[in-house]
Amino acid sequence: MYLETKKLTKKFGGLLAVNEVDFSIKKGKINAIIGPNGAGKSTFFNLISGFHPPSSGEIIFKGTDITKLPSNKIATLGIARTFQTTNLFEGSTVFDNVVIGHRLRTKSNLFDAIFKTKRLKQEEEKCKEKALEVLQLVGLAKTADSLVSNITQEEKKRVAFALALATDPELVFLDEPTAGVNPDETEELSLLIEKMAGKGITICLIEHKMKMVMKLADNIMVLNYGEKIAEGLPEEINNNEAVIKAYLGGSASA
Amino acid sequence: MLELKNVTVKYGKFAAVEQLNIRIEKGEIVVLLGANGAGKSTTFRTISGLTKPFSGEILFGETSIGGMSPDKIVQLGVVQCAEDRKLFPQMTVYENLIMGAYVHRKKKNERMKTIEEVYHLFPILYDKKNDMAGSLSGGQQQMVAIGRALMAKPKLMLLDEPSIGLAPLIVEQMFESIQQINKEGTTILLAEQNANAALSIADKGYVFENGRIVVEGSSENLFCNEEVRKAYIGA
Amino acid sequence: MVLFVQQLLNGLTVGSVYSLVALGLTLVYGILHIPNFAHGALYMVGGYITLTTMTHFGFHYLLAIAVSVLVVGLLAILMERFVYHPLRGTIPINNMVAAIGILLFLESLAQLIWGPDYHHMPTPYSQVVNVLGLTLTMQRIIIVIAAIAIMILLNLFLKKTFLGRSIIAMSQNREGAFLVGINANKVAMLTFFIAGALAAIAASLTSPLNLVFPGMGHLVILKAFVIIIIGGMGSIPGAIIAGYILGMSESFGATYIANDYKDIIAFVLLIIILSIKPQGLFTKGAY
Amino acid sequence: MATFFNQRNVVMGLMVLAILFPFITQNNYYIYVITLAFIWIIAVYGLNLIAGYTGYLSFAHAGFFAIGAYAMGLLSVKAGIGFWPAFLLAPMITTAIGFLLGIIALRTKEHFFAIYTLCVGYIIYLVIDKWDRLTEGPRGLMGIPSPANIGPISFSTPVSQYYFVLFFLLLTIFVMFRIINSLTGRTFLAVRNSEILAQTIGVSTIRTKLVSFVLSTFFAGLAGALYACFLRFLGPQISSTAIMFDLLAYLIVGGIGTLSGPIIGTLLIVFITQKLQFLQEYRMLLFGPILTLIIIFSPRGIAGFFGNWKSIRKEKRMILQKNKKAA
Amino acid sequence: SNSTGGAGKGENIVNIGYSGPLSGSAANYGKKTVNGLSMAIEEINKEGFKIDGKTYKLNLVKLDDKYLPNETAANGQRLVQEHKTPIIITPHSGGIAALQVFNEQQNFIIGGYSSEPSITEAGNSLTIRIPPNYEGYIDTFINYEMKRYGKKIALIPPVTQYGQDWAKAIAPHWEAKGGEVVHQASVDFEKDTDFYTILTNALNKNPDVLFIGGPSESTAKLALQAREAGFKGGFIVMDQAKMDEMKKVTGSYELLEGSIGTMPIISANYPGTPEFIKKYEEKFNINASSEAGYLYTTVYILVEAMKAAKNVDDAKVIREHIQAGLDNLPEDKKVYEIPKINKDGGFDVNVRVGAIENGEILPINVE
Ligand SMILES: Nc1ncnc2c1ncn2[C@@H]1O[C@H](COP(=O)(O)OP(=O)(O)OP(=O)(O)O)[C@@H](O)[C@H]1O
Ligand SMILES: Nc1ncnc2c1ncn2[C@@H]1O[C@H](COP(=O)(O)OP(=O)(O)OP(=O)(O)O)[C@@H](O)[C@H]1O
Ligand SMILES: [Mg+2]
Ligand SMILES: [Mg+2]
Repeated sequence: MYLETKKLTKKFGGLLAVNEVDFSIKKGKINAIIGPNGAGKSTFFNLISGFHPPSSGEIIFKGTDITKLPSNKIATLGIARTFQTTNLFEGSTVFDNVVIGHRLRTKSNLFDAIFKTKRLKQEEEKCKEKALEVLQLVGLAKTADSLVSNITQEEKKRVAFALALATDPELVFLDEPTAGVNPDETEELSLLIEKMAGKGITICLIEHKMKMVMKLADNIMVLNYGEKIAEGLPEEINNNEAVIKAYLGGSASA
Repeated sequence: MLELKNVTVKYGKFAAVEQLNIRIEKGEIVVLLGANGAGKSTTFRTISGLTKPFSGEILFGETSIGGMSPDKIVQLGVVQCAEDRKLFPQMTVYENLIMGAYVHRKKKNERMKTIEEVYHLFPILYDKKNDMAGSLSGGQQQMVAIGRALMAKPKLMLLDEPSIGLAPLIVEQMFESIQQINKEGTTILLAEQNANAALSIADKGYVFENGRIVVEGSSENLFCNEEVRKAYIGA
Repeated sequence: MVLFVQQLLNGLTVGSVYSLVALGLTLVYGILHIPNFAHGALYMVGGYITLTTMTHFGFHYLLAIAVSVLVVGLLAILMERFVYHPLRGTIPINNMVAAIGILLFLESLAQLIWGPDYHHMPTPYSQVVNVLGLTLTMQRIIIVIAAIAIMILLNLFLKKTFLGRSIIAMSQNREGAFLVGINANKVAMLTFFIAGALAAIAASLTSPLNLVFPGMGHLVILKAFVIIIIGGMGSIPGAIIAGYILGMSESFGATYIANDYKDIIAFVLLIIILSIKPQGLFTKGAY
Repeated sequence: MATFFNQRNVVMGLMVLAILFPFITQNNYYIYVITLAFIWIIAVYGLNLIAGYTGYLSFAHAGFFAIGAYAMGLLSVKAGIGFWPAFLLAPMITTAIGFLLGIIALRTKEHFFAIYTLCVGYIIYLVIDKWDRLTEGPRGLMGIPSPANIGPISFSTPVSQYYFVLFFLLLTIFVMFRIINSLTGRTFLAVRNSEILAQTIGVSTIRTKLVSFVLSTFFAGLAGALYACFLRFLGPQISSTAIMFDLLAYLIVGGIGTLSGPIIGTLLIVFITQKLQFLQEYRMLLFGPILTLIIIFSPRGIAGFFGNWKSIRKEKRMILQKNKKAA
Repeated sequence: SNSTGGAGKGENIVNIGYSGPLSGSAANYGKKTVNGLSMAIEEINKEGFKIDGKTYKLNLVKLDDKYLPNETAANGQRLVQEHKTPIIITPHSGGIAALQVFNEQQNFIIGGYSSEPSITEAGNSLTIRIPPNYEGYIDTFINYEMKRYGKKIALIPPVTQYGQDWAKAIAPHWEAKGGEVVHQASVDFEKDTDFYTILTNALNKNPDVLFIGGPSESTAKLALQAREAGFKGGFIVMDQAKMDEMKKVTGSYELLEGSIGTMPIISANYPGTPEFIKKYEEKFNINASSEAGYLYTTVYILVEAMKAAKNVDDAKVIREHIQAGLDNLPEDKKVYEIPKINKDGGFDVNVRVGAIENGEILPINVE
C-alpha cells in the first residue's frame, strides 16, 4: 500500500465532515475524489496533509503512521498539496515564490548564512535551478519576474503547481486545480497534470469538472456527507446510481 | 437598462479593459465570455464602482454611474455577486444573507420572505444558517454569495463566474434558478467559463480578448461561431 | 470577610474603569483592527472637556459629559478622516505609528491649552455610602452600572442593528460590505465617533476618582489593549470579563500576595491566560 | 538614478560617511548623538528581523534592550566581572531569555503576539523597577565601566567610543545583509507572507520563527550592552513603552523589512527631534504631526519610497510587454 | 532662539544650561523648575552684574529630555559644546548620574535638583545638590503625630525612589520612639487608577497615622479617599507635596486636619519669600512652588559665586566659591535660608514645618 487511510474521521462540532473513510491511493496513478459541495473532500485533503488533526482513524504512508505529524514534516516526506482558494505569497514575484519551495530539501542554517559557506552557495544554486526547472515545466518561465498579485487566475494555478513541485514530491494533492479556468486552458492544465504523472509523481485531485476527471483519473472515490459512497474506475463511477443521484445529476457535461 | 460607452479601465498604466461598449436591455440575460485575464471581472468591478473607469461613460437607465461610490450603485439596484465571493467570514450564514438586504433594512417582512426564497434555492444554507460563513466548504460559500446578492432584490444582477467550485448537479440547478430569477424581472449580466450552459440560457453575449470585445451577438450566433466553440465550449 | 468584600468592590470599580476604556478600543482595534494608541489621548481630552465645561461654563456634570461626548466624538472622526482614512490599505503597523504621532500631538496640545498641572474634577455624586463596614461612593456605583449598561447596549447595537452589523461587516470584508450597499466612509466615521464618545464617557466617569492631567491616558490605555486581546479580539463580553479579571487580580493580588507586585501579578496572569488560550478567552468560530 | 540609489549603494555611502564623520566634525555633541543613534540602529535591526522580515511585531524589544543593558551593568558593577566577559555575556543572557520566551510567545499570532510581547515588555520593566535589591530600582545603576582597553587602544574619548559602537553597527549590518540574502532570510519572508503556505511546503514555521526571534533579541541585547557602557548609567526607563515606541517609529519611518530602513529612519528621526529642541516643551506639538505625515505620505518608509523607483521601472517594462501582447 | 532672558548683542553673556522634562508625563514638574530659573534670570538681566568692570548678563538655554537619562546626556554635550555653559541644571537623579560621567572631564557644574543623597555621595567634585535632605524633617514629624494621634503608622509612599527612601528613613525612627509600623505599601500615581485597594489594606490595620506623599494633587486625592473610607487620624506629608496645593483638591484644610508637612512656601516667611511669591504669581499666574523657589535662589547664589570667584566660565573656580555665594546672598533673595554647602556638595537648608490644627496651618518648631 502506498498511502492509505483507515476509518479516517473528522468532526467539526457536531458535524461529521469526514466519516470513517477507508481509501488507498494507487502509486504512480491519477486518483480523483469527487462529491457534492461540502462532502468533505477538502477536509479529507486537510487531514492527510496534516492541516487538521483527525478526530479518529489513521493515515499510513509507505508503511509509516503519519496521522499525527505536522504539515511541514509531511511535506518533507514527499507529500505536497495545493489549495482550493489559491494560496500564494502574494507580495513576491513568481520566481521568489517558487524558490522557497525547495527549502525543505536544503540544510543550510544561520551559520551558513552568516559565513556564506560553500554549502549555502550550493544549496542556493540548487533551489534556483529547481525553481527554473519547475517553472519551465508548468510553462511559466517567462512570467518568473511578475508579481503574483498581477497575474491571472490560471497563471496562479500554475504557480501553485510549480510551488508544489519544487518540494520534490512523490505524491501531490490538487484541490480543484481548474476551478475558474476556461475550457481551453482546462485542457492545458489537464495535459500538465498528465505530464506530472508521466514523471512518476502520484496525483490525487479534487474536481467538479467531470469531463476532465473522467478522462484523467485512473481511480475515483466519491464522497457524500463525509462518507465514501463509491470507488472505482471512471466508467464504473459514471454509471453508479448512487453517484448520479447524489452528485452527477442528469448530464455530466460540465 | 445598462450601457457602457467607450469604457477604459486601467490598473496603474496597464489598461485591463479598453474602449468597451456593452448594452443590456431590461429583462435580458447577457453573458460575457473570455479567457482568464481577459477583463471580465474588471468590467464587473467597474460597473459596481469598486474600480473607477479611466474614461468612458456608464449609464444605468438615465443615471450616469461611472465613478459613483459602490453603495449608491447598490441602492440603485445594481448588485454584484463577486468572483472571490467577498463574504463576511466570521458572521453566520444567516447574518451574511441579512446583510445582503442592507439597502432594504427598513422592510423586515419582505426581507424574511426573500430569505425563505434563498433557502428554497439552496436548502443546504438553511441547515448551515448558524454556522460561520468562513467554515463552509468552497461550494457552499459560493451559494451564500449568490444568496446574499439575491437578498438585495436587484434590478440588475451581476454574476461573476457563479459556477466556480459548484458540483455539477448544483450548477444545473443554479442555471435554472438564474433563469427563474430573470423571469421574475431581474436583468442579469453573467460572466462564465462554462460557456455551454451560459449561452443556453442567455439572450446575447460578448466575447473578450485582452481587454477588448472581439465578438458579440445573440447567443445562437455565438453558439454556432466556430472560434467561440473551440475556445470556450471545448471541441 | 469585610476586607474580602471591600476588595471585591474595589476590584469591581477598577475593572469597570478598565472595561469602559476597553469598550471604545474594542471597536477600533478589536473590530477594525486599527491599534489606536491615540485612544488614550481621546480619553484624556474627554476628561479635560468635561472638566472645562463644568468649571468654566458652569454646566452640570451630566450635561458636561454630553458636551464631551460630542467634542471627542468629532475629534475621533477627524482622526479617521485625516489619518486612518488615507492610511487604509497599508500595513497595520503604520496605523500604530501614526497613532503614536497623534498621541504625542494631542498630549502636547493639552499641555499648551490646559497647562501641565493636575486638575481635580468635582462630581455631584461624591456621597459616601457605608453599609456593613463597607465603603462606597455614588460615583463608584455609577461607574459599575455604566460599564455594564454600555456593554449591553453596545452588544445589542452591534448584533441587532443593521448599522452595528455593518461595522462588523466592513471589518471582515471591505469590498463585500460595499457590494451590499454599505457606505464605507459613513461607517468608518460612525465607528470612530462611538469610540471617541466611549472614551469621553470613560474619562468623565473615572476622573473624579483620580485627576485630570495630560498623561492621564497612559493610566489605562495599556491595560485596555491587553484586555481586548485577552477577551478575544472584538468580543464585547470578553472585554468586560477580561477587564474584571484584571481589576480583581490587582485588588486581590495587592491584598493577599503583595501590594507592590500587584501589576506584575496581573500581567503575569494575563500572560498565562494567553499562553493557554493563544486566541483569547472568547474567540468564536473557526476561520 | 534609480540604480545609483539602490539599497546597497546607499548603505555603502552611509558607511563611508560614518567612518569619516569624526574628521568632519570636532563637536562632541554631534558625535555623542550619532553614537547613541548607532546604538538604537542596532536594536532596530533586531526588531526589523522579527517584525519586518518574519512578520511578528514584538513589543518586548525595549525590554530585551534593557535586559542586555542591565546584564552588562550588573555583571560589571555588582558581580565584578571584567568588561569583556560581561560584554560577551550580556547579549548571551538576553538571547537565552529570548529563547525561553519565544517558545511560549510564538504560539500566539498577529495581534495576540503583539500584545503578548507588550505584556512581556511591561513585566520586564516592572521587574527592573521593583527588584531594587538587584537593579537599584528607580534610583538607577551607576558606575558601569566604559569599554576596556584592547592593548594600546583605549575607549575613553568620545571619538574612540564612536568607533567602538560603529564597529558593532557595521558588524550588525553585515550579518543582516548576509542573512537577508540567504535561504534563511527567504524562509523568514515566506513565514511573513503566509505561514500556512510556508508550513505546507515543508518549512518548520515554529523553528523559523524561533530562530528569527532569538536572533532579534540578540541584537537588542547587544545594543543594550553598548548603551550601558556608553552611558554608564541605567534607569528602568530604558525598558519603557516610550522607548519601544521610539524604536518602532525609527523602523517604520525608515522602512520596515528593508536593509537600509533602520539606518535612515533612526538618523532622520534623531535629527528631527534634535532640530526641534528649539520648541522646548512644545516640540511634540510639531513632531507628532510630522511623524504622522511621514507615515501617510510614505507608507512604506523612506527606504521603501526609494525602493519603489526600482519596482516602478520594472513594472513599466512589464506593462509595455503586456500592452504589446495585447496589440 | 533657545534663550529666554532677553540678552542683547554686544554684551557679555553667560549661558546657564538646563535639561529636564518639558514634555511628557513629568512636564508639570519640569515647568516649575524652569519657571524659577527664568524668573531669576530675567530679574538679574535688568541690570546685569559686574565683574572686574565688565557687565554680564545671563541666558538660559533649556532643552527637553523627557526624563530620559540618555537624552539628558546628549543635551549636556550640546550645552557644553555649543553654548559653553559652566553649569547645567537638571531636576532628576537619572539625568544627574548620566551627566556625572563626563562633567568633570568637560568642566561644568551639575546643579542637581534632587533630594537623592547618592548623587553627591558618589564623590563628584562638580555636583551640587540643591533641595534639602529629608532627614531634617523626620523627628519633628514623628514627635508631632505620635503625640497627637498615637503609635501606629501605615506607610503609603509613592513608588518613586524618593518616596521609597523617605519611607525607609522614617520607619526606624518611628519604631525607635516606641511606635509600630502596621502596614507598608507603595502607590504608583502614574499607574493606579483608584487608591481604594491600597487604602483598604492599610486602614484594615487601624493605623493612627498615615505617611503619604507624591505630587500635591495626587497626595490630596489619596488623603481624601482615606477620609471617605473612615480614616480619622493624622497624615505625615512627604515634603514633595505641599499642603496649600493639596487644599485645592480637598476644598479645605478641614479634611487635612492633623497633617504635618513642609511649610508651604506661601506661609514660609523667609526674608525673600513674600516678594518672590507676589512676583511669581503675577508673572506665571499659578501658585508658587518650592521647586521654583529653590531654583530662583540658586541662580542668585550662582551669580554671587561668580562675582566672588571673579570668573564666569571656569566651573572649578565657581564651585569653590559657592559658599561665598551663599554668604553674599542678598537678604531679599533668600526665598529659602541656605547657610552652607556641605562637603559633599549638598545645600544645608534651614527647613520649616507646618501642621494643620483646627483648619489652619501653623508653624511647628523644627527639632
Ligand atoms: N474549519 C471548519 N469548521 C467547521 N466546519 C467546517 C470546517 N471546515 C469545513 N467544515 C464543514 O465540513 C464540511 C466539508 O467541507 P469541505 O470543505 O471538506 O467540503 P468539500 O467537499 O471540499 O466541498 P466543495 O466541493 O464545496 O469544496 C462542510 O459542511 C463544511 O461546512
Ligand atoms: N488589481 C490589479 N492590479 C493590476 N492588474 C490587475 C489587477 N486586477 C486584474 N489585473 C489584470 O487585469 C487583467 C484583467 O483581469 P480580470 O480579472 O478582469 O480578468 P477576468 O476576465 O475576470 O479573468 P478570470 O477569468 O481569471 O477571472 C488581467 O491581466 C489581470 O492580470
Ligand atoms: Mg473543497
Ligand atoms: Mg474574473
